[in-house]
Amino acid sequence: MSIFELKIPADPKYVMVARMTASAVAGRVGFDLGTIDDIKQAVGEACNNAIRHGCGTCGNDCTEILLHISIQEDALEITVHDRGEGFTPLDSYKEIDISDYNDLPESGMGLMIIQSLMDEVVISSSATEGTSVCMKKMLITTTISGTE
Amino acid sequence: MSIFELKIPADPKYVMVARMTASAVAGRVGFDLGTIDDIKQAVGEACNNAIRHGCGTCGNDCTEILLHISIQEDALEITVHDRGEGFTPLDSYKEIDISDYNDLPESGMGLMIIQSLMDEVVISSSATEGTSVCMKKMLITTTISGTE
Amino acid sequence: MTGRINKDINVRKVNDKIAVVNFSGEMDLYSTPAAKEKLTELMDAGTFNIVVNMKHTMYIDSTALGMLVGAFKRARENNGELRLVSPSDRVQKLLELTRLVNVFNIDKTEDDAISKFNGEG
Amino acid sequence: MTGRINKDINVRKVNDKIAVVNFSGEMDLYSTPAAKEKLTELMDAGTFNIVVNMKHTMYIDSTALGMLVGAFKRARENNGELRLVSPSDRVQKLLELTRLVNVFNIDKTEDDAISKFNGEG
Ligand SMILES: Nc1ncnc2c1ncn2[C@@H]1O[C@H](COP(=O)(O)OP(=O)(O)O)[C@@H](O)[C@H]1O
Ligand SMILES: Nc1ncnc2c1ncn2[C@@H]1O[C@H](COP(=O)(O)OP(=O)(O)O)[C@@H](O)[C@H]1O
Repeated sequence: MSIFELKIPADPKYVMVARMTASAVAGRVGFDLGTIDDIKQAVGEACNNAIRHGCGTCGNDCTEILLHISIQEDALEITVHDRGEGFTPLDSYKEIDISDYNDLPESGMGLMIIQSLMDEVVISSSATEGTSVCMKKMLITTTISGTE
Repeated sequence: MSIFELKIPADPKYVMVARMTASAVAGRVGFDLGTIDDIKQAVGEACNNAIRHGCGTCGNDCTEILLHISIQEDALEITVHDRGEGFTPLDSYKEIDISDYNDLPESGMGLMIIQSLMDEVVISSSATEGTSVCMKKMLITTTISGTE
Repeated sequence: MTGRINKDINVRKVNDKIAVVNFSGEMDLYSTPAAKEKLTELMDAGTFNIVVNMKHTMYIDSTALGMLVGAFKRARENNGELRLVSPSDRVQKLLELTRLVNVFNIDKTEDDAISKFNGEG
Repeated sequence: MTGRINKDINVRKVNDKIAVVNFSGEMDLYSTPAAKEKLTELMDAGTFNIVVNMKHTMYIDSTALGMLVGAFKRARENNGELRLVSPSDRVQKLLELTRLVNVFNIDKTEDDAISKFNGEG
């Protein structure tokens, strides 16, 4: 198992660095370009949240975001961690409600995008530990058994 | 001062990740494309050395490379660190000797390249601490005094 | 706003009521404030028919999408419209994922979009 | 060697004695062994006039440069030659920095290079 760690300042300017690092690892793992972009997107959304909701709203000692990336036997796993004040995550995030054109929501799409693009998403969050968004993308492996 | 840290496995396959991360930071700092490529090159050479000479030759507990990147007031500073067995660095590294076509050297270009491309290079190395190659690229700032 | 950001934003006034805006590169949490500023500037000056060309938008995150929705709403409230033009594959995918593809009118070319502003072109 | 690596290497045999090799993408510590293998294969089969086209080599590190020097030497020892063709700006910069620009013969096109192998073309 290969492990990568990246620490970046909790600053919108540097979310791109996290996206690039994750893309580079995903590329080396062998994902196709579309999947690499999906992973990049999910990492970008998670880092945005870490900055906007995590670090942005808490005290002084939360000025960085940590990415933990591991290449596992069957998956690429990326965890984005902030030491912000945390929140209570829902089980699943739905598409925004676009039925009323006069009242279209301008936010609330991030976690839905992450859940759509990644194969497995686990959010752990607490006021003391902060938030970890752990996202997995399965590696394409040949099916050994089964008829599908 | 903005600080980034990246840990990657000491594996040729993942040097590209270090290069991409360094390029991304350099891009955000505002360096032009040529300079970004120079920084990428220097980081690549330093990581290669960390893998080939540092980690490659020592015991088991040196399986990762650490990059420490800081955006300082006047410079981008990148340190590539390995916990390998170290070496005694020279003050300066010269171009390879190409006078004899029958005896052209096939190695020994890495540190020369790093020194040529970066504005300041400090190598600290010991058998216990491993090797740190600290490289600075100055930010272009307007000269305040002087007539040059 | 630094020069670096603004070089990714290009505004062309077609007339008093219509403008074309090009966003190139990456539209993210960092670049979105400058993009929003441009759209706000246009609307503050009374231009509510806005074409956003996304041919060269290589990445867009949810904060940038949200910003576009905000501009869409303001344009609409002022009897104008914000139309998108030739989104890159990446942007298209995000528009579909968020179902915003059902909100924005999307055209192939800037001229197509301009010709569709009702009677204002 | 995986498919991923080899798709960046393209070999074209001009005749028994001459081959053209294209390295695209990044030539680094990781991809160099596969590149070296290709050149070794050619020379093991008696092809010592080799054109290395570096138009699409976007990055080259010192280990890849060293590998090319090794191949250059072996070709020369066997009365052949390894010539470079249209290095990208990046590769050109590295060739100058290392002064290897004085070692390799560099041509503008593959045809130019092929025509220069003495009497072997
Ligand atoms: N890292 C985090 N720290 C604290 N709260 C978070 C974090 N990530 C998400 N949230 C909470 O979850 C909500 C939904 O997030 P998201 O779907 O990304 O939409 P948006 O960020 O636009 O509100 C946020 O409004 C916020 O309350
Ligand atoms: N990280 C390192 N750990 C141990 N030794 C090193 C390291 N970096 C460089 N060296 C030593 O310095 C020498 C010169 O390095 P370099 O100029 O990069 O050329 P090359 O790596 O091709 O020999 C190496 O051969 C090695 O002995």
